[in-house]
Amino acid sequence: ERGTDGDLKIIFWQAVSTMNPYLSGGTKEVYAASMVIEPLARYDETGALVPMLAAEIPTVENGGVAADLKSITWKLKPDLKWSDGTPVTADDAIFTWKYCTAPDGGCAQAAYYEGVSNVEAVDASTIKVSFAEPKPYPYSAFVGAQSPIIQAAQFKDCLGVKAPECTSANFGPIGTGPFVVKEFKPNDVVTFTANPNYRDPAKPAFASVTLKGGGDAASAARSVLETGEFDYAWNMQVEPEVLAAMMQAGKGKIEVAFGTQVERIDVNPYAVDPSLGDKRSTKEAGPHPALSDPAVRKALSLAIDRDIIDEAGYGDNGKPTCNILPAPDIYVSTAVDWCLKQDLDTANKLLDDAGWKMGSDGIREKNGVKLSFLYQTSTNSVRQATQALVKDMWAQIGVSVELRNISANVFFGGDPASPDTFQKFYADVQMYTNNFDGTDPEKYMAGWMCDKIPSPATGWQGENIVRYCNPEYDALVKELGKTGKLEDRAAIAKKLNDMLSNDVAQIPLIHRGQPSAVNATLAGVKMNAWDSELWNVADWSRKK
Amino acid sequence: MFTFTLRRLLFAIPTLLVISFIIFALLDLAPSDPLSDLPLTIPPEVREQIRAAMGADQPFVIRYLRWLQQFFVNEPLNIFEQITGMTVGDGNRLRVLSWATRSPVVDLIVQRLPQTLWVVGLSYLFGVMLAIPIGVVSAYKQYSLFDQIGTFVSMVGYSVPTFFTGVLLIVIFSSYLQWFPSIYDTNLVVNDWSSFVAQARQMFLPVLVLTLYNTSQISRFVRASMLDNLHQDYVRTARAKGVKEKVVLLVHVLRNSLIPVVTVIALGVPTIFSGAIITEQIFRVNGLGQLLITAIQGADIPLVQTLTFIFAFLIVLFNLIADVLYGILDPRIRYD
Amino acid sequence: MTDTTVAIAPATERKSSPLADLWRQFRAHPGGVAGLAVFVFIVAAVYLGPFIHTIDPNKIDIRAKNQGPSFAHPFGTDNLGHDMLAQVLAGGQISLAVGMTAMLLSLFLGTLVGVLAGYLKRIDGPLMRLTDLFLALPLLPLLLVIIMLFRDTLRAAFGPETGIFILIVFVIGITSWMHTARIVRGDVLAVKSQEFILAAKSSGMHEYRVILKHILPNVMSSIMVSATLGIASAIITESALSFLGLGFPSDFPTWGRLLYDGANFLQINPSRVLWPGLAISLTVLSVNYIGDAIRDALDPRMLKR
Amino acid sequence: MVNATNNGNPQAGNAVPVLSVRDLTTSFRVGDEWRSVVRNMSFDIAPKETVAIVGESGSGKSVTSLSVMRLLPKNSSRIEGSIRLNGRELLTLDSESMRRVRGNDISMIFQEPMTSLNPIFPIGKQIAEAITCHRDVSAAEAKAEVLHLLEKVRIPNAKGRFDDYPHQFSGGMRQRVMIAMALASKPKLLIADEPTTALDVTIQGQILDLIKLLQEEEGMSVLFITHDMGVVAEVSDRTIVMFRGEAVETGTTDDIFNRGKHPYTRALLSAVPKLGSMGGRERPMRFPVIDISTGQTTTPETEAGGVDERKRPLLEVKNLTTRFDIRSGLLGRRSGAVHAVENVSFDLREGETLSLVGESGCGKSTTGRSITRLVEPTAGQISLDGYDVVRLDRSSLRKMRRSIQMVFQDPFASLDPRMSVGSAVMEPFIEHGLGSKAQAREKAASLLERVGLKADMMRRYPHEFSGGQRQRIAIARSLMLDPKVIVADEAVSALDVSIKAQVCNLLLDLQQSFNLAYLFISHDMAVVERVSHRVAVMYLGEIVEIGPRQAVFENPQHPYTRKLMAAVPVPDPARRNVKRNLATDEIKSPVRPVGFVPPQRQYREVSAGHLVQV
Ligand SMILES: Nc1ncnc2c1ncn2[C@@H]1O[C@H](COP(=O)(O)OP(=O)(O)OP(=O)(O)O)[C@@H](O)[C@H]1O
Ligand SMILES: Nc1ncnc2c1ncn2[C@@H]1O[C@H](COP(=O)(O)OP(=O)(O)OP(=O)(O)O)[C@@H](O)[C@H]1O
Ligand SMILES: [Mg+2]
Ligand SMILES: [Mg+2]
Repeated sequence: ERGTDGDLKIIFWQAVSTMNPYLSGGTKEVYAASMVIEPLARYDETGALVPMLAAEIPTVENGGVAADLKSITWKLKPDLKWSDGTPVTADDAIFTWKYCTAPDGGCAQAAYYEGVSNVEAVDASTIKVSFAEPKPYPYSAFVGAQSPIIQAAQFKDCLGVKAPECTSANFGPIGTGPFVVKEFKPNDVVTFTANPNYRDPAKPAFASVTLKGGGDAASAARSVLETGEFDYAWNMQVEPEVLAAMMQAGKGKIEVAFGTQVERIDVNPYAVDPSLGDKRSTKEAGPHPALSDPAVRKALSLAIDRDIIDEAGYGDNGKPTCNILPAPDIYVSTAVDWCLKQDLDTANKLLDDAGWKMGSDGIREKNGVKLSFLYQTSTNSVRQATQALVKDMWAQIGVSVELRNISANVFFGGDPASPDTFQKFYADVQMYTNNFDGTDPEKYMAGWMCDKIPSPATGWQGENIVRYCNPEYDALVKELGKTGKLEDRAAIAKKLNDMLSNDVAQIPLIHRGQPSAVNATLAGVKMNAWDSELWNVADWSRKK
Repeated sequence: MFTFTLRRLLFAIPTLLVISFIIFALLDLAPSDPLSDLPLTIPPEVREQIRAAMGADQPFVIRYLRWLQQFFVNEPLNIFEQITGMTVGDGNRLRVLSWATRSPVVDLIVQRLPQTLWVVGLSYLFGVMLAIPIGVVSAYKQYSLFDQIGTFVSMVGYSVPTFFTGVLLIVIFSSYLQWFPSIYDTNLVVNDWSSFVAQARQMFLPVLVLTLYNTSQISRFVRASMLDNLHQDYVRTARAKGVKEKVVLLVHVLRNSLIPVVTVIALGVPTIFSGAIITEQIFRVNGLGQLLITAIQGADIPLVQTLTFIFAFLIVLFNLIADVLYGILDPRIRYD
Repeated sequence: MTDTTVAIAPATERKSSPLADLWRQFRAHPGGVAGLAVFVFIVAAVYLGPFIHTIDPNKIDIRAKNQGPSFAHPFGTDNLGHDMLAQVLAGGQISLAVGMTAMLLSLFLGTLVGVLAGYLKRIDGPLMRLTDLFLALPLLPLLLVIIMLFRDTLRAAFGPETGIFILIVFVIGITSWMHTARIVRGDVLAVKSQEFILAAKSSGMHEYRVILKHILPNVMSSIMVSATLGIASAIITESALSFLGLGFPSDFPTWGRLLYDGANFLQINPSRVLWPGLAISLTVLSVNYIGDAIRDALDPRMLKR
Repeated sequence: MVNATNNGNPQAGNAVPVLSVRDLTTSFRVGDEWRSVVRNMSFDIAPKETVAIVGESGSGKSVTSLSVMRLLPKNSSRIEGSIRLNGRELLTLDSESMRRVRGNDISMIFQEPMTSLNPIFPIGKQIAEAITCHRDVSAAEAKAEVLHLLEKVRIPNAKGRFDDYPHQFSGGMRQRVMIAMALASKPKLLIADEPTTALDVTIQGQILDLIKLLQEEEGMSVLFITHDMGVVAEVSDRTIVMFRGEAVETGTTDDIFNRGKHPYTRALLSAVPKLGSMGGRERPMRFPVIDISTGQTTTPETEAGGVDERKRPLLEVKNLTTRFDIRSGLLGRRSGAVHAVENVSFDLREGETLSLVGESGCGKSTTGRSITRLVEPTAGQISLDGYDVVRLDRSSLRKMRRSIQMVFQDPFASLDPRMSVGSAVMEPFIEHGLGSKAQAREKAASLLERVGLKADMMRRYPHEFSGGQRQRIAIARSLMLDPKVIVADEAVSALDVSIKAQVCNLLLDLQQSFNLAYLFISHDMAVVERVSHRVAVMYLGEIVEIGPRQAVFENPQHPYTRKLMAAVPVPDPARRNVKRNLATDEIKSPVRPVGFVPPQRQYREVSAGHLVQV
C-alpha cells in the first residue's frame, strides 16, 4: 500500500546537480529524474521495451509504426495525471519535443529527437512522431529514461535560452512518476514524497525518498553494506575484495546489471611523437612506427590475461570479453574469442616473426623503433590497477610501458586546448569505457567510420577515437542503416564487431556490469542496465 | 584609524578586481571541461549545443565582463529586492548561474553555508576556545609534563593528515562501535531535543577531526606569545604592586599575549568559508568546501569563480580586520 | 643596560663556530634530538633499505595479493601483490624528495617576497596584496593549467618522472610560500630598525649585501621554522594531490598515494594504511620537533646564556 | 667585608630599622649548579632614611632589591639569610602574605619606564590596581585617589590623562606614573632601581627632585639603586658600594665620597667626571685610571691633543635642514613635518672633537645621520674631505663613507648578534675591496689590539663580551676604513662609569694617533666637558650656542644651555640639599604644520668662535 514503508534512503556518491535530464545528460541526473518524470516507454531489465505512459508499444505489426518507417504513433494510457492533478495530454509530448529541439536551449538529449521532423497530436491522447527519413528503429524520441515527457504548463516559459533560468522547474519538475520532489539541494541531497496522483494507487510503498550525494564509492558502499544507514547505493566501483569484506557484515549485497559497457584499450594507428606537434595522432602524422603493424597489435591483445584484470578490479562486476559489442544477447559474437585466453607464446612468436627483436634491455625493437608505449587513462583506482597489470603482462612480451593517468574531467573534457583529452589521443594506447544507450547498436557501430575520426579540422570532435578506417566497415554500417529486420541487423552488427576485434582496432578487456549496493531489507530491486536503475522504484518496498 | 581603514578599503577594490581577473583567466586556461562527466553517448554536436547554451563558447573577455556585471550589479540588486520587496527596473536580470546545476550560484552558496558554519566554524570556535587555556597553561608551566604532552599532541594534531584520521574514526566509531553516523544529514532540522542530539551526533566526528587540527595550531601561537610576554618588565611591575598571581596571568599577560593571537585567529577565519574540503568529503558534510571541489572537478567556471572570489574577498577583508583589530587591541599602534 | 660580567669568564678558551654553537644548543633539546634521530632513521631506511630489502616495488605477484605481514613481505602485500615494504621505501624516496625540494622552493619564494616587502617600503603593499592573491588562488585549476602548459616540455627535457616531479614541486612551492613571506616580512621589519643594520649601511655596504649578510641571518630562525613546517605540509599536500588523483604516475608510489589507495583496504589489510600513515606522521612529527629545537637553538635569548 | 651595623646612623638614631637585611645570599641555578650572585649582604634602612646602593653593572644591585621583594623566579633562584621588614621576617612568609607586603609595605620603581608599564591598560587603571588589590575600595574612590596621586607627582591635567595609555606619555612622565603607583599605598619603604638611568638629564633632575620631595612628605625610607655617582651624592644619606656580589663598603655618603677606603670605591669615584672640574683648561683631558685591587692610580690624567686651526676644515656643514614628512588623511597627503634639524651650520677640523649636546629628540642623531646621508637632508650643503655629500650618487656615496664612520650608542645592538666579532670588524674593509681577506684579518687584529682587545678574540660572538669590550669592537670596526671623521652617536652613554672612562680615554688616544676628527653626540654634559674641543648645544633642531668648550661651559649664554648645566647631578655630597627647582614642563615637539617657515635666526659672537642664538 502506498506510503506505508517509510523513508527510502539512496546514496549517489556523485551528487545530483539538477532534476531536469534535458539540461544535464549525466547518468545520476537521469536516474534521479526517472523517479519523477517518465517517458512513453522504457526498457525492462532484459532490454525489452515496456510501455510507461503509452498504452502499448507501437510496432509495424500493430500499425503503430508506419509501413514506410517514417512515423510512429503513440497512444497514452487513459486518465493519466500529473502529480499536480492536471491531465497528461499529447500537447505535453509536443512541448517536450519543442523544448529539447529549441535553438540555444542546449538540450543534452537532442540526439533522441534526431531525425524527427514533426510531432503532432492526433487527438488529446495520441501522439504522432514523423521522421524525415525512414527509421528502421523508431524507438528513440520519448523512449527511455533520457527522454521523458515534461509538463508543458510548468516549462512553457523555459524554452530556448530561458531554459537554465527556470530554476524551480528544473529542480522540481512536475511528473507522472511515483515520487514528487519535495526539496532539492543541488549537489547535495534531494527529498521526494510519494506522488498522490500516481496511476497505481497501491504504489509506491515508500512514503518518501532521500537521495544523498557526495563522498566516494567505497564509503557509499560502506553506508549500505556495513553500517546499514542507507538502502541503496549506485555505481559501486570499488575493488571486489573490499566489497566482499563489507558484505561480511550481512547488511546488504551487491547487485549487478550487465549492459553494453566495455572497458577497452585504444591502440593508436597514427604516429604520436611529440616532435610532430599539432599533427600528431592525425593522418598527416603518418602511421605509427610500431602500432600500425598488425602483428604488434595482435600480440598486445594476446598478451593480456583478462581473467586476472577482472579478478583484481571487477570481480563479479565484470567479465572478460573480446567483443566491443557485448550485449544484448542477439548481438553477441563468439567469433573473436581467440583473445580471451592469454597466449604469451603466440604473442612472442608473432613479434619474432614480424622482426621485432628482443633488445638487451628486454624491450623489443626493429629498425631503431622500440616497443615502448605511453599508456594513458583517467584517474581511477581500478584503472590504475589495470594499468599496472597490463604493464606487467606486456613486459613479458618485451613491450615497455610508461603509465599516465589524467584527471577525468580533463581526459573526457574535450577542451581543444588541452593535450590530455582522449579525443586527441596524444598517447600510444589509452583505456576507458564506452557503451550505448538503449538496445540498438546502429549509432554506436557507426562510431568507427572513417569520417568520425577526430582531427584538428573538426575541433577534435568525433566518436572514432581509435582512428579506425576501413572502407569495408563503412559500407557495412551503411547497409545496417537500411536493414529493418532484427535478425539481419544482428548479423551485420556481429560482423562489424568481428572486424573491429580481428583488426585489433581496439583491445576489448572487460564487459563491465553496473554494480549497486542493496540493503538486505529492501525488496523489489531489479537491476536494469538498459534504463534507469531506479526504473521500477515504484515497486520497491521494505521487507517485513 | 578610520582613514587607514578607508584607505585600505579603497585600495582593496583594484586589488580584488585584479584577483578576480587572474582567477578567471586561470580557470579559463584550465583544461577541465564542464561536460566531462556527461556520458560518452552524447554526440559531439549535442555537446556543442550545450556548451553554447551555457555561454561557454563565448570569448573569455566577454564572459568575464558579464560575470562582473552579474556579480556586482545583478546579484546585489537581487538581494536588495528580496530584502525590501521593491523591484528595480524590470526585475529581469541574469544572475550568476552555475553551469552544472543551472541555478543561481548565490543560492547554492546560501544553501551550503549552514552546514559549513556548523561544522567548520564550530570546530574553529572550539579550536580557539580550547587552544587558549592549553596555550596559557603550557606557557606558564613551561617544560612541565602538561606542556610536554600538549606539545606532542598538538604536533600530532597537525602532522597527521585529516583523510587518515577521518577514515580511521569512521571505521572505529561508525562501523565497529556504531556510535556516530558516518554520513551527515544536511536536511536535519533541529527543533527538539532528539533532533538536537542527532545533530550533535552527526557533527561529532567531523568536528573532532577539525578541532584537533585547529587547537593544535592555535595553541602553539598562544603558548609562544605567552612566553614572550611572561618575561616582560611590566609583569614584574604588576607583581611588585602586589597583584594576585591569577590576575597577573589572566589580565596582564594574557591580554597582551592575545593581541598577536587574535590577529592570527582573524586571518584564519576565511578558511572557515573555504571549508575543509577533505573532511567535508569524507563525512559528506557537503558544505562550501565540497561545493568548491565538485565545481572545480566539474569545471563549473561561474561557480568556481564566484566562490574563489568571495574567498579572496574574505581574505582581503580579514587581513584588514586583523590589522584594524591590532590597532584597536594594542593602543600603541596608530595607523594615521 | 649592559651585562659586563656575563661572558668574560666562560668565553676564554672555547673555539666556537656558528654550526658548533647551533649543535650545542640543539643537543640541549631532547625532543629535537629524538626527532633528529627518527628523521635520520627514516631517511636512512628509505635510501638504504632497498639495498637490503631487494624486492622490486613494482613487481606484481597477483597470487600473493592482500597478504598480511610475513617473512617474505614484512609489511604484507597490496591488492595487486606489490610488496608493501618495498613500496613504502620507494614511496619515501619520492615523498621526502618532494617535501625537501618543495619546501626549499617555497622557502626561497617566501623569503624573497618577505624580505623585499619588509625591506623596501615602496613595494610592501603590492607584494602583500600579491600574497593575498596567492592565498585565494584555487590550487587544483592552477595545477591543471601548469600540467597542461609544461608537462610535455618537461617530459621531453627530463623524462616522465623527473618532469612530473618538477611540476609537483613547483606547484606546491608556489602555492605555499605565503605564510613564510608574512612571517619573514614581520621579522625583517623588526630587524631593519636595529642599530647594526644602520652600522652596516654607514660603513658603505651595498644594500643587497646588508640584506644577505645581516638581515637574512637574523630572520633565519623563523625561516628555519617555516622550513620544517614546510617539509611537513609539502608531504601532506603531495598526498592530498594523490588523494585528488593528480600527481605522479600510478606506478610511482608515494606515501600519500599508498595511504590513499590503502584507505579502502583499511579493514581487510590494516597494514596498508598503517605503514604509510605512520611514515608520514613520523616524518612530519620528527621534522616538527627538529624545527622547534632549531628555533630554540637560534634564539638570541638562548645565545646570551 | 664591612658590616653595616657597625656604622652609626646619624639620622635614624636608635630607631628600629624599617628594613633589616642580614647575610643575604642569592643564587641562581645555572645548568645543574647554583651560582651565588649576591653574597652576605647585610644592611639596615632606618625610617625616613635614603640608602643608595652603587656599583657597576652586574654587581648584584637589582638582584638584591628583587630578593627583598621576593620577585625572583621561584624555581631557578634561592635566597638565604634574613630580610626583616619592621621586624617581620619576609623570607618565610607564604606567598599570599608576601603578595600583601608587595606594593603595600614595600613599593618598587624600575629602571625602564618604557617597558615597565603594561602597554595596553590606561595608566589610571594601572595605578588604581595598586590600590584595589590591597584595599577594598570602590572604583570611584580609587579613581579619586589616583587623581590625587597623579597631581602629587605633578602630572599636568591629571583628570584628562587618567585614561591615556603609557605610550602617550614621555619617558619622564611614565616614570612619574610609576612613582605614583608605588606611592599608592603609602609604603614604608620605596625601592627605586635605577629610576632615572633611561632618562634625559633635565628629566632626571625633575624625577630626583620629586622623589626627594615626596619622601619628605610621606616619610618613607628609600632604597636607591644606581650606578651614577652624581645621583648618589645628591639623594642618599648612606651608601653601600657593591662589587661582584658583595658589599665592599658601607658608610655615610659623605664618608664614601671623601674618605672612601676600598680601592674599588676609589676607582669608581675617580672615573666619575665632575661637571666644572675642567675649569681653566683648553684641551680635553684623559680620565685617571686606578687599579681596582690596589687603589693606586696607574695612569694619571693627561691632556689630549689640540687642533691645528690653520688647516681647512675636514667637514663643513652649512644650513643643514632635515625634515621628516608626516602624512595623514585618505590619500596620505603631507600634513606636517618633524623639523628634526633646522638650519644647522658648523665645521670640524682634523684632530678636533665637536660635541653636540641637547636633550632627547632635539635632533642630534639626525644631524649625525644627515651628514653621512643615512637620512636624506632636506636642504643645506655638506662638504666632507672634498666630497659634496648632498649631491653624491650611490657609488661615490659608498666611497665617501670611507672617510666618515659611525659609532653608535648601544654596543650590543650595533653588532650583529650572529656574526663573529672578527668578521664584523673585517667586513667594511672587505666590502670596499681594500684588500684580501688575509690583509683584512691582519688589520682587524692590529686594530683590536689597538683598542685593548686580544686578536684571538676574533672568533667570538658579541654576546661573549662585556659592554665596554663591545664598544671597543665597534670602535675598531669604525677604524677599519681609516676614516677621517668619526661620528660617535652617544657612543659612551650606555656604558658603566669606569668603562665609560676607559672608552673615552681610548677615543682620545686614537684621536691623537690618527689625527681623527670626532663629532661627539651626547647628552652627558660631564663627559662632553671632558672630551671635547668645541661644543654645540642643540634645541628643537637648532644650534642655540656653539663655541670652544671652555667658553661654553664657563660662560654659558643661552638660557637653555644654562638649564642643561643646572640639571646635571654633581657628585658632591656637600651640595646634596640644593634644590634645582626645575620646571616640570615637557620637552617641546618639533612637529610643524605644512608651510611653516622657520624664523630667521641671528647669532651673536660672545668671544672668538663662541656664537649664541639671539
Ligand atoms: N634570573 C637570573 N638568572 C641567572 N642569573 C641572573 C638572573 N638575574 C640576574 N642574574 C645575574 O646576576 C648578576 C647580578 O645581576 P643584577 O641584575 O643584580 O646586576 P645589577 O647590579 O643590577 O646590574 P645593572 O646595573 O646592569 O642593572 C648578573 O651576573 C646577572 O647576570
Ligand atoms: N625616520 C624618522 N621619521 C620621522 N621622524 C623622525 C625620524 N627620525 C627621527 N625623527 C624625529 O626627529 C626628531 C629628532 O630625532 P633625533 O633622533 O635626531 O633626536 P636625538 O637628539 O638624537 O635624541 P636622543 O637623545 O633621544 O637620541 C625627533 O622628534 C624624532 O622623533
Ligand atoms: Mg639592575
Ligand atoms: Mg639620538
